[in-house]
Amino acid sequence: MLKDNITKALAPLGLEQVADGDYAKTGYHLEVAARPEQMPAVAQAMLDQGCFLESLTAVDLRESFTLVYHFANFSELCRTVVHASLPKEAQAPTISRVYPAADWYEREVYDLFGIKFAGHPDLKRILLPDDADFHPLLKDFGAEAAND
Amino acid sequence: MEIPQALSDFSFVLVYLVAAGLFALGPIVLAYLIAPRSYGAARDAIYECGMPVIGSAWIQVAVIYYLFALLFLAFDVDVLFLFPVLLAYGKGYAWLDFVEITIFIGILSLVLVYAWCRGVFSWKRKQVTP
Amino acid sequence: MIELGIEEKTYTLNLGPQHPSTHGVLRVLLEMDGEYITKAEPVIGYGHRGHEHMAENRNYHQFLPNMGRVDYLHALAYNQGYCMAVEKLIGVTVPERGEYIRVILSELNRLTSHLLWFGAYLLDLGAFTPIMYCFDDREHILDLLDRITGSRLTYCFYRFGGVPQDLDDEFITGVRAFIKRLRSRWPDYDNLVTKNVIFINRTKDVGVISKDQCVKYGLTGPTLRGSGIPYDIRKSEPYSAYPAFDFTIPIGDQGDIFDRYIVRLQEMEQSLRIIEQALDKLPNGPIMAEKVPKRLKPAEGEVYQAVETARGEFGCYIVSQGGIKPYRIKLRVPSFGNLSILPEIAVDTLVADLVAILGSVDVVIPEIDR
Amino acid sequence: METKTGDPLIKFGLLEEVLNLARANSLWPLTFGLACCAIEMMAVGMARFDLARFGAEVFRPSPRQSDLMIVAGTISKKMAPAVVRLYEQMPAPKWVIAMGNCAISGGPFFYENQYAIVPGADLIIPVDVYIPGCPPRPEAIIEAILTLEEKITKRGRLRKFRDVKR
Repeated sequence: MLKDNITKALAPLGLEQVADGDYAKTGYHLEVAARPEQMPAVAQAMLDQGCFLESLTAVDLRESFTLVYHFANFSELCRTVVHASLPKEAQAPTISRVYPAADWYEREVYDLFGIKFAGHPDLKRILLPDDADFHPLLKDFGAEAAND
Repeated sequence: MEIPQALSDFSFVLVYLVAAGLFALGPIVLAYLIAPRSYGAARDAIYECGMPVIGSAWIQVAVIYYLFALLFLAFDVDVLFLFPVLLAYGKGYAWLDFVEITIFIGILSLVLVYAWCRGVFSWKRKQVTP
Repeated sequence: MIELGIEEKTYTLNLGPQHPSTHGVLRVLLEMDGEYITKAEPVIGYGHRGHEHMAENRNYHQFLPNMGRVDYLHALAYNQGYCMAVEKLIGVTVPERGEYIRVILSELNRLTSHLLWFGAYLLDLGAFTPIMYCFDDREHILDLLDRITGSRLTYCFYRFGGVPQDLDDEFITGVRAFIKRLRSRWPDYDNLVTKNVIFINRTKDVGVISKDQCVKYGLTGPTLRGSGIPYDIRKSEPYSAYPAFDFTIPIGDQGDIFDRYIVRLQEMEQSLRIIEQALDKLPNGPIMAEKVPKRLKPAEGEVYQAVETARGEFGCYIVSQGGIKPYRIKLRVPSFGNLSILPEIAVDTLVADLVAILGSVDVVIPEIDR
Repeated sequence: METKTGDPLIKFGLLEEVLNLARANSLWPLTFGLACCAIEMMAVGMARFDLARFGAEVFRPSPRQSDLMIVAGTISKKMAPAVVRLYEQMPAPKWVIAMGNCAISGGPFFYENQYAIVPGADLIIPVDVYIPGCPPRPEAIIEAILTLEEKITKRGRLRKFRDVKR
């Protein structure tokens, strides 16, 4: 089963948590928590298992970011999500060496959140005009109407 | 002063030239007079999909495009020779003229055949790397 | 003074935002040596409207119309993906008839998307007649969908918990008549295009995508299936009422433009089969779940729901922190990944082939730029 | 937004009227689809709604050969300079139809701290006819072309249809 192979492949990396996901509620088969520095290794392990990078995004939790990586597989249904929490001013290592698809995803995360990716071949804005000086998806960008 | 016969034929050529000149310049002048003006910073800039042009087009390009120009030139001159044939065609035996014309064009199209065999027209495409 | 003998010989051209072959406002910055492309860099963002920023200060109901405007060619699949993601969050199950109606309407919408791609793509290759054929068929579907959903393009029809309006008999007979009519048109499409020698020469062995490139670039949809990987969310991660129907996943073998074209044509036939079976087995019963709270306040947590759209896998990733507004919504759109492979396969091709490759990847620009 | 076309050197009343009649009945739109409205603009050019009946079915890709710009979709801030440039590169006489809510006022994408779009085409180029709708139906686009013709020729072509007593 692909899920067991992935857990076996991720075991030696010493990740914080590799747990089974509740597919019915969240759509994940495997939930992994890791540190951003381990991401290239995790990406390489996933690529060896034949998984592809479904999406890469970030969530601004006001005091820190969470980088969210989704991996899925063409042949067998197993969606792995990797959460990597990142302090506000820190840089995350790029995984575009392993997955060229990440090149654009990381540029988009930099464009919308301002998170810099160390080692990225050409980190510049992808969606906003080049002379834009703000990052729109940060929580303190627009006066988010807080009247819940 | 009576115009000698030989020269009067040239008067037709003169009329023809003037008419061609008018026919060509007429719309330009007319448009300049009756068309409304359009102002704008980028009006005279080169149109390239709405973006300012990057670099210039005056660069060295592969020689193969020069060959295409030569091939066009060969056939352009070829058509030039067909004009006089137009007047003299079909006076005598039509078949004789037809054969002569096909020989004439056949020889000139050998340029094309030669270029084709030498592969001027085959655009090499990216090799399929499975 | 024109400097002769300039050192760099590449010519930079903007296949810019306003160009008939970019299907919208995509700009491809081309560096060319004569007719051959040495570097192609897509510049996107000209259609960026900030859907994800809007999602953060709208409650769940207010974000529904946005879903019809991300990928307006297959809007109902985006409605379905978003609604199913929120239903997972709040734990609501859609009754069976509601699921069947959703599948029928989504498949009809997939047909309109593929038909439009067929016409626009051949218009890029210079054929003017096919677009007339397929828009004629497309108008038939739009009339049918217009009867039920009320709009022609940017649908906002699905609700959390089901479908607000039921199908009536006139719609069902209309769909059956349409299926018969479209099936009689396949020979026209084949004779007009598939057997056309110019089309074959322009698409055979051009823009080949290999299998490991697909994995590296995360391609999904017909662009992926053209390279021979049968990954279709309706089959590999069955959702809604799709397990109840039997249909096949057409795949190509070489991964060139012609295979992607054939895959999309056969997919249209499979969609017809699905609609037919869904109409035959349409159960009666409620179309809307009973207790769907008016003001949604889902519990904390996150959900990722993948749905198969005409261009590939749309993933709706919602992070909720208990408020009535989603904390973060990420829309994983297929064309973003599908387009990111362009720089790699466009090198050393002719400009005319790049236009053919761009058309075969079937991108919708406001979906890429979100 | 001041219009950017000046008067011609020679202006006869009758001549202008004849020219306007000719211009109105052969508007060449620029293929300028920005977003969802582009699909409805294509649909109006096709066989069923058939813009050709009103002489406007020749969609020219280059602004140099077109005299009508249909802004069909959302103008993002990154796209705005290109829109202005295309408008300026069109030869006079030229007209602009703002199609869809996004081109009129930003439509569904305009709210208080919007950062990405220009709320309305008339902020950057002079607009002649507005078509509300999201997207407007093809019939609305045909009515816009007829309204524009009325504006150009100052004759009631459309009014005949409107005042018919049903």
